[in-house]
Amino acid sequence: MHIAEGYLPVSHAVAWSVAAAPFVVHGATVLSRRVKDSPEDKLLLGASGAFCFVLSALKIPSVTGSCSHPTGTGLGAILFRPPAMTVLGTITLLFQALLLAHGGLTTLGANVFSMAVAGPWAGFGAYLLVRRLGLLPAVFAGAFVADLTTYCVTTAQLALAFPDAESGFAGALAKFGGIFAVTQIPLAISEGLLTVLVVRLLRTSAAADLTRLGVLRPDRTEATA
Amino acid sequence: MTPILSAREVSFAYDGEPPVFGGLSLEVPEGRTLALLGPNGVGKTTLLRLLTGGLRPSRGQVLWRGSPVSYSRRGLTELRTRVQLVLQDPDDQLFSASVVQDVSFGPLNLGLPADRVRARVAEALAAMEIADLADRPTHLLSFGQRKRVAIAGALALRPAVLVLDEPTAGLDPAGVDALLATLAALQAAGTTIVASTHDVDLAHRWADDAAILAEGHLHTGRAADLLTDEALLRAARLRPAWGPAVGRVLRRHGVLPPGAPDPRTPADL
Amino acid sequence: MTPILSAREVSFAYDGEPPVFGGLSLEVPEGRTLALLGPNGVGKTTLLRLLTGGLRPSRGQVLWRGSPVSYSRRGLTELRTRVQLVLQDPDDQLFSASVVQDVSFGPLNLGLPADRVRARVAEALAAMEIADLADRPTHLLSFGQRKRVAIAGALALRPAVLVLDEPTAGLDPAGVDALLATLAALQAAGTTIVASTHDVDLAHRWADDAAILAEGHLHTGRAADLLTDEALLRAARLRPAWGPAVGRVLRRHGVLPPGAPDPRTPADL
Amino acid sequence: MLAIDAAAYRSPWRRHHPAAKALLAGGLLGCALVLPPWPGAVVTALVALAVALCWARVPARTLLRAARTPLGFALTGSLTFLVTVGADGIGWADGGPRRAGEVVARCGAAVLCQLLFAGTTPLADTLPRLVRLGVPATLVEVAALIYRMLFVVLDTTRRIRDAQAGRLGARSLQATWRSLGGLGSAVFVRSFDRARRLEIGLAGRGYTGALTVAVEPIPLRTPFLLAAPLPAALAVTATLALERLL
Repeated sequence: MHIAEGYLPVSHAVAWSVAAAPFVVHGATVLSRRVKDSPEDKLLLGASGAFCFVLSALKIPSVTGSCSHPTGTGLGAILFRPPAMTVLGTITLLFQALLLAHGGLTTLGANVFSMAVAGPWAGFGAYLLVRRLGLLPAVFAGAFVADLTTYCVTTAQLALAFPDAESGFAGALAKFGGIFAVTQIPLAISEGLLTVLVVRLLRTSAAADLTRLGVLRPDRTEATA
Repeated sequence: MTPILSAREVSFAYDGEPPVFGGLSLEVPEGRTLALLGPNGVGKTTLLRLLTGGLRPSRGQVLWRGSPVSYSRRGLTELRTRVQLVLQDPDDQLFSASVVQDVSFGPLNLGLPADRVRARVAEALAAMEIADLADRPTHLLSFGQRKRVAIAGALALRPAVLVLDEPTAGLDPAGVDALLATLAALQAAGTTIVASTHDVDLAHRWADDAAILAEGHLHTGRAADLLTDEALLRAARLRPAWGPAVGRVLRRHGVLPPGAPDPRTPADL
Repeated sequence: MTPILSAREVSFAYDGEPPVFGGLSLEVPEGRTLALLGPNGVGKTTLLRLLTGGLRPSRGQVLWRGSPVSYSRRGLTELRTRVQLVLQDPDDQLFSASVVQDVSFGPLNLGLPADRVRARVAEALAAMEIADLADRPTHLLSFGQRKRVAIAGALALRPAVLVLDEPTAGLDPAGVDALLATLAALQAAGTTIVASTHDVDLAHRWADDAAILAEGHLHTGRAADLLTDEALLRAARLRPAWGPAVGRVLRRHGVLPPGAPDPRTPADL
Repeated sequence: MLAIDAAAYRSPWRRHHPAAKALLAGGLLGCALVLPPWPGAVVTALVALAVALCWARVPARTLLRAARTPLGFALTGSLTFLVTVGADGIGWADGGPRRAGEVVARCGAAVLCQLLFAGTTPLADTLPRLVRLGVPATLVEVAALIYRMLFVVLDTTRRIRDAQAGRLGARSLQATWRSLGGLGSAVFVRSFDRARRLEIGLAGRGYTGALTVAVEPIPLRTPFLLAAPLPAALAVTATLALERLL
């Protein structure tokens, strides 16, 4: 759910950019250090970013029968960790704004905050919490929570910008929440399912990569589970 | 006789681009092999995708045994159980972890019960002579093996027409020979085969019929006639085959008797 | 004369795998063209990567004008300004969306100043006859055009030896002809060229020298001799070329005089 | 493959400096955001549309198709302005339609300005220049690499999807899910494989960690630079004049 160019008032656009900036700077610092240590990681990051962009361009069937796009932030956070995902997500959002007109340049900060900061961190947290129960439940939790968090944060961003005339922020939250919930909650479930399917296959076809990324434990007992 | 598959005056343009071609007609006779030739970028792959229902012509029709193909979900399912396309790069067709899983993709989508899916997979692997690869992970196979698995994935739907885009690209001579032998066996078992290539020697060696796509026109005819037409081949930016050229010289000098066939490989000399 | 580039008894094994080959020796004479032939999977690409410093032999040596190559950072930089490898798939070498930016990568790594980088880029694009593509984005180029850009990226380092892995794979006959003409012009300008292929006809048409890699052995010699040795070709699972076979038949029947060269393409007949 | 991207490379404005185009489109974007929505946003939208279609010759079809998604979002989101939630339940909001109209107009105008820039300025020209604006080189290099690999991966994705459809991968809901799982994992594997092969390809060209490239100079042409603020000035003037009239 990308907030379109020009949809937010200028003050809100600026405020969300300021809020997102420290996370992006932190992510960029982490990445720069990693790339300095191992130059080949730069190429893997390029591939990861391209993968994230393409993932978010896939059409997935939603439980309601309509089609929509996954955010890809949950899987990205699980595979590449939230700081890296913040940077890759920011670049992806910039490209989506310029290549697809999904989201805008002045609303980039707001979209980065919901999709490249809040979503990945919440999703990764959920993933870590459930990890004890097994890889696939954790992957579902991570993708589901990341998608849902993104949706909740965007709703809050819109409600802050356009409070209800009578009931203010709370009323607006209910209105925006209601109108987008129709598509977003089924989508979060769909994204969770899709991510499980993808990781299940990756466990056999890319076990070495998953181990290197820290998703599978080195002993590989899970690779055959 | 009604051709098993045909295109009538088909045109196609990708979104926002100039048309790839306009008004091409092609007939694929049943039980034979047809080579589609042309230089790169002329629209061979686009034409194959139109014939197999992957793209819908902007004008004109694709026909199955004389009846226009329906682009409804049901119509496409019907077409795809009869006509299967094998892409040039096998990696574009292999997306499961193991060979068996991959080949079972089509039959599973048909909704067949597990035992019939298993039977179909075994049959397809046997036809491609790769039964021994069944349990191997796809990413550890050689290029030639992956190519065979990709074709097996198409055969598992038991198509009457198998359409292959540049089937010999990337194969070495021994790989090409082995694949042609397998395709010949499929044809002997009744499958109609269409393949694109820009290798006139290969087409001359293997195809019954030929279609040459050049500058937006499609020239069709028997391979023996079409592939010896040097002016046409030159116009299509293709290199004439050795076989007919050598045959002509040898006949001119009385080395070959007038009615003898052209050599197909250097080993025939 | 000392060969410009050579391998002496080189062996190589990828991490944790059985050796690809052991103890191969090859000499690349300066200013000539050498074709490296062999079936798929025999280690042609590995050998080319060894020759260009991309891999380090587990035993044996690679030599530049008779002196062993040093695998220090400096030694490798030196080797790479002299020997450049062009991979089969151009997408494995093109990392930038802009043609000019991509070609400038090599010269910039040499630490050249901006104006000399620009001159190198212009020179490389001109040599590949793609000056008109300078402004086009990589992703909107055809396969053949991307291939030329990848070669230009190597040429921008002004290598004395250009090594190409399957340079004609995926090109149509007109594309092959154009690329061979460009390579011939490079050779005329003094560049030594090494290319791998499994097309004996192509090698016969184009190479001065040949090396055939089969079953872990490397057979080297003049192309005219090696590529007419049918027993060797068969052992290497390669298909004999038409040219020598036709030449032999024609000479036997007195159509060609005894000393005349074999035809190289059907058009020569 | 991506219509806006392709249009940008074919644009007659390709040879103008990205900064000049950013000034032009950015000025208009400022008008869209800051001027009073009525008549400011409407005037800005008309000016941006006229500049895009008549001067920059962005294909109308590309422009309209690209604008559909953001406008769909704006319309859906603005439906909420029509109602109000109070203590006594849901009711029609006073001035709701006007507020919705204002936000949709502002958003529409802004989207057109964004498309004016995106449809005339290729990312390959923009990205390397971000370094001069203080964006760390590593970040710019990763972004440029993603931009290049994006098209390779998108192409792969399209072909895999077609291959799946050909084998009835979209025949039922179950088949669709099976296809998507396979597609997602195959795209991951292919992307990483591509990165490793690119590493081999670049090593031979001297890659040691930096993807430094020479950026072709694009001259800042004075006439265009002088003309760049004009559309925004026109939008401001016209808005002020209209406001006085209305």
